[in-house]
Amino acid sequence: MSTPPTTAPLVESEEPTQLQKVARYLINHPHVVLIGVLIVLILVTGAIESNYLSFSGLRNSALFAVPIGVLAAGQTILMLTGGIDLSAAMIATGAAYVAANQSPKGAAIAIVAGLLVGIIAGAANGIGVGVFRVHPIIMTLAMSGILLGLFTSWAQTIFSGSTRMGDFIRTLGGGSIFGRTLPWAVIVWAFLSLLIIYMLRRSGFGRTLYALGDNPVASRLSGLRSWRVLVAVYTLAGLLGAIAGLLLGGRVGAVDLQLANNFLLPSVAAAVIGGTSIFGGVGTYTGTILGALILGVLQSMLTFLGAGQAIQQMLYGSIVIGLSWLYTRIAAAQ
Amino acid sequence: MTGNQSLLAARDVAKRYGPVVALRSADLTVEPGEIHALLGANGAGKSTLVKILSAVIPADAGTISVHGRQADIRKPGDAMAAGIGTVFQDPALIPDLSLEQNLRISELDRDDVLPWLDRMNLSHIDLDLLAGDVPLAVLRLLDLARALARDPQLLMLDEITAALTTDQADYVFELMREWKERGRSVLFISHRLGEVLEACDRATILRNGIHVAHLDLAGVEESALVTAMLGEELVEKVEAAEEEPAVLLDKEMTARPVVLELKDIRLRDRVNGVSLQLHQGEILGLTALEGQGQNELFQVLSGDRRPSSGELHVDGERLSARSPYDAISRGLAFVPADRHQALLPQRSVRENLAIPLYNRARRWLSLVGDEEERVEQAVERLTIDVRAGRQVQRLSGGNQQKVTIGRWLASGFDTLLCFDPTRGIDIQTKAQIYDLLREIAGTGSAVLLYTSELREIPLVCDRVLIMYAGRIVGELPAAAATEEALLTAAHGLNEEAAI
Amino acid sequence: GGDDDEATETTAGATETTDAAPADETFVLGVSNTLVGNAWREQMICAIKAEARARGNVTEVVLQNRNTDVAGQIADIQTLISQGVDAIIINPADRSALDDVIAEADAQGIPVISVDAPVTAPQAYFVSNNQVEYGEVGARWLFEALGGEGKVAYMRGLDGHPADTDRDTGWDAALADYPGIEVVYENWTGWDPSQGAQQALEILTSMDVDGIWTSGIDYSVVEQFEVAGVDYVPIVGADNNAFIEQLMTIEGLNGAGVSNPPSIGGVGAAVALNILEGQDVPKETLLTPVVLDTMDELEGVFVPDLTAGWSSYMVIEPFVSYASPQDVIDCKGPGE
Amino acid sequence: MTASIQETLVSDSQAPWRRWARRHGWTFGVWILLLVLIAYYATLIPRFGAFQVASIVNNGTPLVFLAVGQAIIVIAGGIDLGVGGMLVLSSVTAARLMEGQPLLVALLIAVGILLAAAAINAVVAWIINVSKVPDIVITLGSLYFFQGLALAILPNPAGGANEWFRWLFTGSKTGIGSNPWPAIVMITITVTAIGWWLGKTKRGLSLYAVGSDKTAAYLSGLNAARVKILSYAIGGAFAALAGLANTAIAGRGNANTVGGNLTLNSVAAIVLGGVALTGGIGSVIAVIPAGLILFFLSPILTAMGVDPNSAQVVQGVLIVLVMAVTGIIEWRRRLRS
Ligand SMILES: Nc1ncnc2c1ncn2[C@@H]1O[C@H](COP(=O)(O)OP(=O)(O)OP(=O)(O)O)[C@@H](O)[C@H]1O
Ligand SMILES: Nc1ncnc2c1ncn2[C@@H]1O[C@H](COP(=O)(O)OP(=O)(O)OP(=O)(O)O)[C@@H](O)[C@H]1O
Ligand SMILES: [Mg+2]
Ligand SMILES: [Mg+2]
Repeated sequence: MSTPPTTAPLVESEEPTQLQKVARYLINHPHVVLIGVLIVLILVTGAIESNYLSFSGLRNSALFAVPIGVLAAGQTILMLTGGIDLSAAMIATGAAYVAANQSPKGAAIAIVAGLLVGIIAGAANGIGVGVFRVHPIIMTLAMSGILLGLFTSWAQTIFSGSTRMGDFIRTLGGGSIFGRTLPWAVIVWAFLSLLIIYMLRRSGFGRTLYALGDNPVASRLSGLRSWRVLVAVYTLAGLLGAIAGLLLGGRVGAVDLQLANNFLLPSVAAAVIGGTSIFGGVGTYTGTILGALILGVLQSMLTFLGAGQAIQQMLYGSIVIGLSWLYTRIAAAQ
Repeated sequence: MTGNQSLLAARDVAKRYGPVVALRSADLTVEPGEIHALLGANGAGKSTLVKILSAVIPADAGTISVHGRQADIRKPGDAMAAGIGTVFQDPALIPDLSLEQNLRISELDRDDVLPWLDRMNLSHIDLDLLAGDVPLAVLRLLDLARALARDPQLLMLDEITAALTTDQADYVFELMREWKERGRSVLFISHRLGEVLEACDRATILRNGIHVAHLDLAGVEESALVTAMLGEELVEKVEAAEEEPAVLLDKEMTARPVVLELKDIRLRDRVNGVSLQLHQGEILGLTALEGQGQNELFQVLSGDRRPSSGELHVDGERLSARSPYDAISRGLAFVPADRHQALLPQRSVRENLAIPLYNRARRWLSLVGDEEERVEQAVERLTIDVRAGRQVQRLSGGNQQKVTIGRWLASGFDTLLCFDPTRGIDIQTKAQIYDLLREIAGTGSAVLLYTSELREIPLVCDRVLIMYAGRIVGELPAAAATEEALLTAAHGLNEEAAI
Repeated sequence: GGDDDEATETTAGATETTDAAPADETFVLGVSNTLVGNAWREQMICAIKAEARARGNVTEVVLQNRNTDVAGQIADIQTLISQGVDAIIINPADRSALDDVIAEADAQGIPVISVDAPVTAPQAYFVSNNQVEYGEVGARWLFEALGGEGKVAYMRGLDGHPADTDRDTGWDAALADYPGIEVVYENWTGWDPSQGAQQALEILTSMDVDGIWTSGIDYSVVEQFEVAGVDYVPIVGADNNAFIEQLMTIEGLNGAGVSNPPSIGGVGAAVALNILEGQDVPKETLLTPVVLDTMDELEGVFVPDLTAGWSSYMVIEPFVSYASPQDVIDCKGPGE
Repeated sequence: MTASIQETLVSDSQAPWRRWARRHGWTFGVWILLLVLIAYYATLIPRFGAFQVASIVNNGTPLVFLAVGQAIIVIAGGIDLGVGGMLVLSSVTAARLMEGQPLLVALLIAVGILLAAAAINAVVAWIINVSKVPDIVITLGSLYFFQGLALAILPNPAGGANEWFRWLFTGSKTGIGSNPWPAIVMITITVTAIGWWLGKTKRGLSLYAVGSDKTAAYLSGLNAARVKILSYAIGGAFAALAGLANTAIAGRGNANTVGGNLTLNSVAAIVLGGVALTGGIGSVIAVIPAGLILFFLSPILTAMGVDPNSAQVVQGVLIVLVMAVTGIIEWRRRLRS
């Protein structure tokens, strides 16, 4: 039978008004709304500190967004599978610490060593979650503690010595090309973003991530072996965490074991502001990027406000709630 | 009939979900002391209407009056208060609570329901069991008992029999009749027209969210109902699908190579030594009463669970699957009855159909080149309505069911294991699925089809096995598979039929 | 080196030694610290271990070291009491909340030495760098460097932390004497290098400042001049090794490190053991911070190949009995 | 048909001990584990007496209350990252208001704080309901917000607490001593009361119902939104109770407590206590020992001479191991059914 079943629902179609058209457009393109929010925040910040509305001002916000955005990339792909990584910040710190410590041996070794930290810790998370079925929150929470313990003792033993970042990584994290216009860190981030967006949209692995998060039972019955997917994705997230750590450490110039502490919750926030469901199955990295940029601008704004931590935190909290609310409103309207 | 003395009168009820019109303008009138059928194809709007009447979802328009008085029903509580008791299409018991606790949250206790459970031969059920551990059929009956305990004026049953076996269904009909005798009313929804004609007095028929007929069922033919439900033009198609059951002769069939063989499969106390042979191009039926181990048997076949003992051979080679993947990679494709076990509700039809393609890591780096074609072919072959296809959860149950099968058409298989694929599916979709199965068998693949709807067996199968208490107790050629024969065997009565 | 001597005078005449305690007596030291992974605190602990090891009469150093709050520290100190230590060295998470538990320890004959920040408990001994002075001398150096004129950024520590409050007192005292100085930016870094770096980058790109005072978040701030691509302005930091290195090596960077040595922990351990050995020890031992800005001062303290956040300045004479920075760096307690 | 039902009955009732083990085994096990650990600890340290017991129980109290609050919310299908912030908020508020007040006033203040906390968290739940934003996100926001608010209320560590109020939580007017009983009584009364309410009353069960299956709960006439608000209100009150305990111990308020860590501890504690993060399953009674164990691990490890860094590692590994075991058991069980 080629004719569609007559029991299919009848879809009404009356001429929508101009306003409705706009509304419908926004509803179908929630990212446009996020961009709007971003612009508003930039203008508000500009109102607080006029100099901010300059290339270098915006450039800073972009720089701040980089570590958040890269960490949040890890959170995004994990959330798609219904997971989360509470050890991301500690992984970033550890990676940066090792890289800095190994810098005297040359950039290549430093970077490899740093990334290895992420890969190993991530894989361990993946095995815990995928093979031994430990709840992601617990697994990564424990991992965070384990890493802190290991690195504090290693800091006095195998990794004792200077933790100044090598020049190469410092250029990567804080340097720019074209006469201080385009930061390397932003270039790296852009490159990673393309990879991740491709992975989620156009790769089989991306498909398995969404599937696993949306319905694990169905995925299993379709032949997915969840543990493979999970080990892979947590390892990848660990790697991204490490990269974020290197970029951040590169910009800060020297590393201590608190380097990325304050980036954990923002990395989660960036993903959720960007519309990734913490329950898995739905989300895009494009949204997360916007989320990260928004938080980057927010960071600048809070700095200029010179407000004490009290105001900062309350504002931060309100923004997280407000934006995620706005976003789900839109998603619901779809 | 004027609304005033009717028990329930719904007028011009409308409901839309975004672009989808679930109910356009439905009227429904239920008189005191009648059993009223609400009929319609999948997506006609039956469940929606029921949900509106029991205030689970708000209507966009329309009036509802009970005993002629305009009823203001906002939340499920109000409906109960107004004397409307409902058994919904999906069970409403909390899996993690014991049955007793489940009763308590609906402000009932065991004494309220025990008499009714007794009537359904469930009096000895242990109310301390977790609802999650109780078979679906029993849950449906508990739902019914819970509704009855409230002694409602109007009892609404949405596809309650879909999950029940024939004899369980009989308890339900008995209770419906008693309800009627007590001058109360029942609203009965089912896709099994046979039982509808048997049990109901009058019927309201919905098509695309509009009531197309109110009829008195006395002396009405099934065909008349079908025509009313589907509209003229569809009916021929359906009949075309149902004529000449393609039964092949046993000898011819057994001559063919065996593609799937079970040797004395056992699983704890549920499956007690099942052996069978499935031949190339054969559609082997399997039927049984509720809970005779068929679920567990299919879990084993699909690689979801490992048997405690026994061997499984695919194309003559031993298969001991550690996960469904192993079974799939040997060509066994499993279609579960429960869509929630098969679908990715928030993902697109395309992703749902293509997902098995990516269960190998070497396909992870990109998308398989011909994904698009594979998907389109599957959609074509099953005429899946993909208009709400951005999220499968927006598809109709029937269309969702098609997706669960189409997945394997898109990714390829040798042997199809279908578990009750037509549960709660309208007659036209069923016919389509029968067609498909035959077609598949025609191309040399084999099909193992478990079904609880005995009428299906002569229509689709070449051979049928009957399972009882974890064993195969009978085998019949499809031609001989009359409902009576099957039922007696299914009750484990005529051992002589066994071989 | 010679710098150390002038670097450290103590208020109250420190050490009259009277060898009362029997020489062969041995002790167990307890340590309670509530911030893990922080370089300053780690070095403090290492200094405690080094001193305990150097003194030879300590059998074990029991550490309670985890990220926690005041209530947690109260619990940790009780744990140390339960585990029968002879003296307890704490870095207090609160000025007065520990008074009762300290009293309890004292009642059980266990002396408590509060390192780095004061506690109000009368029984406690107090060993610290003078934080008010720290704030003041650094501020004065900066204002002088600017010739008493100009816009400065005031990058504070952790909002509400006692040391931050003390330093602010010192800062205000200095500021009062320089009417020409305008504070164009004041905010807290939470003593978090990456936080400090971000604020610095904003300040350097969007505001014009003539000088920066940082509450110990220094090297990451210096780093941002490079990132922002602006000229260096005078900057005050602490004695973090990375910062000292920057001051020594970076062309055109004018700055000063104000000493705030975590090795104060070693002094704390020394005081604890002096008490246990029956010496007569002053209740309060305050180190006056020194300003390190001349090249030979810097070279005098700089330790090549040291963790960035660690203070260069480790051997605090005359208090500690370990001889070289390496003892602290090794971070080995007795029997490790 | 009858046959199959008979089977379901028989197959399960054959082993009632098994059902008992499945439902209460975990609770039982965690209590045993706690006792074993305490006994072991006693052998490790020079003296083990009232002082040691008191120091474990009293100082463990805040985490226990916090975890119980978290458990209630998780059982009802939510998760509240904000509890840590709520603890800090109520703690500093109490310290600020109670300073120099007589017991009666202090108690009134305490009650006021509990009610306020319940109300505030109810608002959080309301936001979750109307915004349809996942709990974890909204409460991430409330965590930040509460911490900021706490800092605003008490910028510098300050405040105080009535000494008899401190006695209520610590058995001593100075916050430390050798009297564990008040804390024990307080925990026993509050937690068993809430436990009874959860397991026996219709309202209480409705938390399990909604946490277990929202639609089914709705179809059985429960109002999921209201249940969520209820659970958050109670959970918030317990978080505030933890805050009060905190103030009683410290005798002072300090807003620089990191609420995030406390929250994460509370989550670890409930998981150790056998509460399923997916909702609908778990008992608050098991959360008491779980909280104490979590608090108690680091003293044990130091007493064993493990250095704190390694102790942190060991602690993490232990939690993972416990979860791995249960994770696999649970997964097996799901495969069975
Ligand atoms: N959430 C939704 N959003 C948009 N459209 C929907 C949604 N749910 C269902 N539909 C539309 O309604 C049609 C029928 O869906 P429905 O759930 O009614 O199936 P059904 O009537 O129960 O049929 P079946 O008996 O097969 O389950 C689908 O074709 C789909 O397009
Ligand atoms: N939650 C929903 N969102 C959007 N559309 C829906 C939703 N539920 C039902 N629909 C649509 O409303 C129409 C009527 O659905 P309904 O479930 O009432 O059909 P039905 O007659 O009960 O079918 P069935 O016989 O399969 O139960 C269908 O087109 C369906 O797709
Ligand atoms: Mg329906
Ligand atoms: Mg349906």
